[in-house]
Amino acid sequence: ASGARPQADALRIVSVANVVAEAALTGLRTGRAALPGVGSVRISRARTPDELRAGLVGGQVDVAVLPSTAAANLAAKGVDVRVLGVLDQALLAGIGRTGAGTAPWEALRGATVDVAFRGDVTDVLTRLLARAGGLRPDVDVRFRYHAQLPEAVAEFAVGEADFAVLPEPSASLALLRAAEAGRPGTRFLDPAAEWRAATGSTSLPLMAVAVRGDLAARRPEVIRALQDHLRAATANAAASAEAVAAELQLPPQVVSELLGRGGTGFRTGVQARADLDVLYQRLLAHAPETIGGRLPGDGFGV
Amino acid sequence: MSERRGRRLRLSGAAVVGAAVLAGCWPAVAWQQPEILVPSPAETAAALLLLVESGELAAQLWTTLSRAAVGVAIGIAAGALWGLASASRRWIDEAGRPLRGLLLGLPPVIPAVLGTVWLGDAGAVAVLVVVVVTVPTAKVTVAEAARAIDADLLEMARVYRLPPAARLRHLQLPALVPALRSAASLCGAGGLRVAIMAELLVAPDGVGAAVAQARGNLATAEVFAWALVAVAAALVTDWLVARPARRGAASRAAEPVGAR
Amino acid sequence: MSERRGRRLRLSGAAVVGAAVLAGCWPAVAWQQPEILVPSPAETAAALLLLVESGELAAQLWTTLSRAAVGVAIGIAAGALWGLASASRRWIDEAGRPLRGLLLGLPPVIPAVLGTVWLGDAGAVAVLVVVVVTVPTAKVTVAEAARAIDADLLEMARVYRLPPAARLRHLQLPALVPALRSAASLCGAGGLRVAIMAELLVAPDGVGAAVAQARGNLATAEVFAWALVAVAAALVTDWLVARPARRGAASRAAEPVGAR
Amino acid sequence: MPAREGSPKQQDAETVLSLERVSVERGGRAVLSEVTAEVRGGEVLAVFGPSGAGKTSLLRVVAGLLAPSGGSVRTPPGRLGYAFAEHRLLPWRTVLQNVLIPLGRREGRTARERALSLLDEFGVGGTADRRPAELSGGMRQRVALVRALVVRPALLLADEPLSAVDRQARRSAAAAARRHLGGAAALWVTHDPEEAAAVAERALLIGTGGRARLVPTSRLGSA
Amino acid sequence: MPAREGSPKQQDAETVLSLERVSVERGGRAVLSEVTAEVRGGEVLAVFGPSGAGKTSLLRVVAGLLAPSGGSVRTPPGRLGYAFAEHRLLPWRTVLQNVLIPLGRREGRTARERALSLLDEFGVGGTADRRPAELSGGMRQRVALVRALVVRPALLLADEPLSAVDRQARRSAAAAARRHLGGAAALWVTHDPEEAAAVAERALLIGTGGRARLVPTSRLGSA
Ligand SMILES: Nc1ncnc2c1ncn2[C@@H]1O[C@H](COP(=O)(O)OP(=O)(O)OP(=O)(O)O)[C@@H](O)[C@H]1O
Ligand SMILES: Nc1ncnc2c1ncn2[C@@H]1O[C@H](COP(=O)(O)OP(=O)(O)OP(=O)(O)O)[C@@H](O)[C@H]1O
Ligand SMILES: [Mg+2]
Ligand SMILES: [Mg+2]
Repeated sequence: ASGARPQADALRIVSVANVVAEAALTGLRTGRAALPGVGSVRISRARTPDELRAGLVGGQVDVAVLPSTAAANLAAKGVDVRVLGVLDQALLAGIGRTGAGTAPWEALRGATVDVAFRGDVTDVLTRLLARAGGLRPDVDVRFRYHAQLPEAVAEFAVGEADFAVLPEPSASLALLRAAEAGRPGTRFLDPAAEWRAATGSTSLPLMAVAVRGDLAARRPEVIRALQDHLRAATANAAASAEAVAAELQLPPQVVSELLGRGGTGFRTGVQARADLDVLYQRLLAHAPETIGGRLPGDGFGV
Repeated sequence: MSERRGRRLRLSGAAVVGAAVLAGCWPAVAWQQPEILVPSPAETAAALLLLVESGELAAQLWTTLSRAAVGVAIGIAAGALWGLASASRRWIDEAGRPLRGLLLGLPPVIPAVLGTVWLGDAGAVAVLVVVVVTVPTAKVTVAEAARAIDADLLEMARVYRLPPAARLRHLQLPALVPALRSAASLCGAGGLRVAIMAELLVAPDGVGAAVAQARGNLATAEVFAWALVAVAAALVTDWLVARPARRGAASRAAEPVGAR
Repeated sequence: MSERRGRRLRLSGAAVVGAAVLAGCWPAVAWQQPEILVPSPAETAAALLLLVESGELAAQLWTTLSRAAVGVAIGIAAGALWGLASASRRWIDEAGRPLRGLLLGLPPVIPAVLGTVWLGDAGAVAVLVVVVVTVPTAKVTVAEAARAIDADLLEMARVYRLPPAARLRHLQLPALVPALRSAASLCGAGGLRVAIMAELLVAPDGVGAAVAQARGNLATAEVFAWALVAVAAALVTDWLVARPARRGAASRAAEPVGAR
Repeated sequence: MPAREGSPKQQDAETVLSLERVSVERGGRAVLSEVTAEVRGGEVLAVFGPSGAGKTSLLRVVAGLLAPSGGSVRTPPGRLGYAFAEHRLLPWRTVLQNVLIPLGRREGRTARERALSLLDEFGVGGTADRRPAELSGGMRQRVALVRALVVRPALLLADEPLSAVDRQARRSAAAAARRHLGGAAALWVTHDPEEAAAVAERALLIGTGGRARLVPTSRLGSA
Repeated sequence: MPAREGSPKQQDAETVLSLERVSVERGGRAVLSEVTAEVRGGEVLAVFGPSGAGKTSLLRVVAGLLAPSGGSVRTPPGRLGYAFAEHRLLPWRTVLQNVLIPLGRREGRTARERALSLLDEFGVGGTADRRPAELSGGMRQRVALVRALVVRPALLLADEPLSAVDRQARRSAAAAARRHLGGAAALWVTHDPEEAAAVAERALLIGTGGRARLVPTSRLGSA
């Protein structure tokens, strides 16, 4: 249903709110950076991957920054999307009111951990990692769910919850607000590190950059240019902290802390395919619906 | 007798035609769209079957229905009483105006946030949100209708000094039947929708939470299946509310009116 | 004259007292809670001031208000016509039943999703959701009231062969004033809330999007500020709807009724 | 037994309203049984009989508001004017509006003067801009009668149109109605023999059994 | 000028209803002007006068539904029975329920028989289980009158209670009402001199100017 597109050289990018993604796109948004072969770039933001799919299917969106599970899910549902890269970053954090010990899982034995949604990727991964860490979910460690992320953050910040596994920047926000409220907490668990240890893969690739398949096939030079831009921009993400904080209306200290911590980077779809497959295979075994019940086929990463 | 039956059959026929037209639109749209946007009836049916078989449907629906029922019952009772009081005393009406504006204007996020603080339990918060949405509907509908009650009959009740209970039973309630029916119809069927929305916002379980999860997983067919369930529940509620109403209407129109 | 004025003053007094009681509850709750859960009036006022100064308030409110207004206008017009048709022809009523169940039962996520597919524009989707929510309220309220229109007067209109337009203008519309007023009151103020909710679900701008953003940032004071704005808008709508109503009531009750 | 013509004058105008063996049931009970009557253009037929005999029912059948259980009714083409027993004025419209509403748009303009003068003639001249609720019962009745006349009906049905009016006003209103009837046929229900005699020469006398016979109105006073 | 007592019989019962220089305005227009009258227990005072003179307004003032613009009204303690001109029966209740609703719960039980026999006496005996809409106009009127009587009122206000009833039924109903009045004082509005004479000896004759005077009902026929 894509039809004739009026502006063949306009690239339309939609991104879910994410600190690193925003940092990578800032140059394009402000017009300071340009992509060779592309006339203009239009960037907008979506609140959920759900909002993106009509655009991807209908051809109103060319490139989407979204959770890598959503990319696989779209592919599994027959939407022609490819992953042109993943944004590496510490996207998940376990925060708590204990000091960061050497045995994070032991600290959680008998405790209750707040997670935002039952059954979403954070929940599934936390359960997987807990099992890998020697805890039986729902027996040795309990989980408590909320319908919305902000509630989980608020509960931690005001001391209603002692442990939480949250995506960034919510985890950072929770720590900031908790400190303001006089109940400081720390990051005591790094799910990405736990993931690497448990699976042997090089990263936990949770955030992907997807592109419509026909665009990837017809204009590889645009894909290359975009990949180059993203690589350069993520390598230097900390520089755009201020702009990102303004754009996402986040406290500046949270953004500069997140971007300044390092570990951010960009790999192409081809480079990250192995890591993606490890993630997808685990999810397929434990929560197939998160990736649409099927592994993406060959050529998914470009 | 048999003529009346024929009429009834023809009327249910109209309902079936209406349903068929709606149902026909769906595949027509689904035809041109990929499943991920608009799943076909078959795909939706498959998703529905899965929900039924896993027991998910019954469990979540029960949770949501009971929340909706409790919320709607409280909301209609409170709203109807408030509406009656408002119609009978201007100062009550005026004093209640800010509260009514609050209830009508408040984005449900706020009672959700406050409810979490006060009630703790997410289920109770969902009920609270349903109450908050139901009360003004019931109040406004009943108050406007109560204001329209035949002034002559009210005067008669005053002259004969009917005690408030008798006035309520013999005059106000019968006169308010249409308003109460529309309040019940709106709140009954709508209550479920509001409960789902409230769960979507605040609760970790119930149909709303299931919809949120299916949405997050881009499982459009499952979202549609839940929507079908919600619509079916609304139709059943509507039917239950409308049944006694129709009986009343039938007895009123007992006398045949011929063409000239 | 001056007596009537005194009465009016006393009545607005009641409204002020009602508002004061509500306003009093707030600091009482805020007192015991951290700002992040329940901000104090002062914190909320500060957030509100910021929104006003940045121009954010005016911009987003305008966006949302226009969406709500368009949706409510379309919804009330369509719903009222449907309600009148339903009340006059049983088969229309029956044929519309499935659609009504659909509209009443459908979780707004579905029209939001479908709307994105069909309309593309998120603003149009918000309007669509408002229409979907408004139509059944208007329809049910008007249909029940139309069914309650004095049968004697309808018969009179039939005997004198009033053309449909005259019947509508002189008989049905005046008789439906209370119902239309309650529909307008419910949909007018409620429409804003629904628009906000729809934006919260799908739109990148408007009050709903701003609330979602503030909520994501745990800027609870800002969320409360937006809620205050929404409630204020609802009160203004309510006041606008209620004003002509009150004037009508005043003229009807022009004759003094003494105590015995 | 069907009723028979009782009046000697029937030369000029032709019969425009005819009831033939009309029977009516209400709520499963027989009310009227084989009522037969004919009314010529310009003639008023009084309808007389005890309360609950079926006078209103007969008018409803003639107006097409009630299906007879037997027999046939022929009515003249043209407008119908019906002065209901309970007036049925629109409470939210003024007296003048109420009277003019049954008229079409164009007619309405030219009819305004006529309506005002009719109201005057019926003794409710000053009330044109008031609402029905601001009138007394007898005034409302006369307004309803004016509404029925102002449409220049081909057939006038008047159901106790002057029952709440004092004797003097009743006399003058009855005479005025008679004057303004033109070529219309009319059925005029009343409990007052004097009123019947003022508007009609013949009366359809309905008995409690639902049978009717035609009598001269001059003989009603002895009932 | 206030009206004066015109009747010779005033020995046994004492005055329970008194109007003193009562004036009434409606819609800014003066309707009644300084009406004075006294009614003893067990006595009916007919109220007579042209349509629009202010008869209904007077009853409303006595019932406390309308504030007089001047003067004072004294009414007997106890119940009020009001037969409104437009009957005001509850459309969704049966005739018997309508008649019993003004009575309290306990009274209601013992009053059932009385209500049924009163309905009978007023010629609407078979209608106890019907709704008001299933009655003829005259039948509804009589039910409304029964409702006003069944409460054993200390004061009965009847506003043209038999205007839609045929002459014969009117005579018998008026007599029945008279019998069941007991010690109550009554104001009885009518346009029918015969009816006035049947229920009352004195009449309050209201003129168009809003002034009233007391006359014997026997002299009303000549009006
Ligand atoms: N809607 C109805 N359903 C059932 N029965 C009815 C209905 N309307 C009237 N009746 C009955 O039909 C009979 C005739 O009623 P109708 O109103 O024609 O009498 P009427 O001659 O006009 O009396 P009145 O002089 O009191 O107005 C009465 O016995 C009444 O009870
Ligand atoms: N609600 C009202 N507002 C203003 N004027 C009114 C109102 N009700 C009655 N009037 C006027 O008051 C006068 C007296 O009315 P009332 O009803 O007392 O007359 P009545 O003697 O009962 O006449 P009828 O014999 O026709 O019933 C009339 O001129 C009428 O127009
Ligand atoms: Mg009748
Ligand atoms: Mg009167």
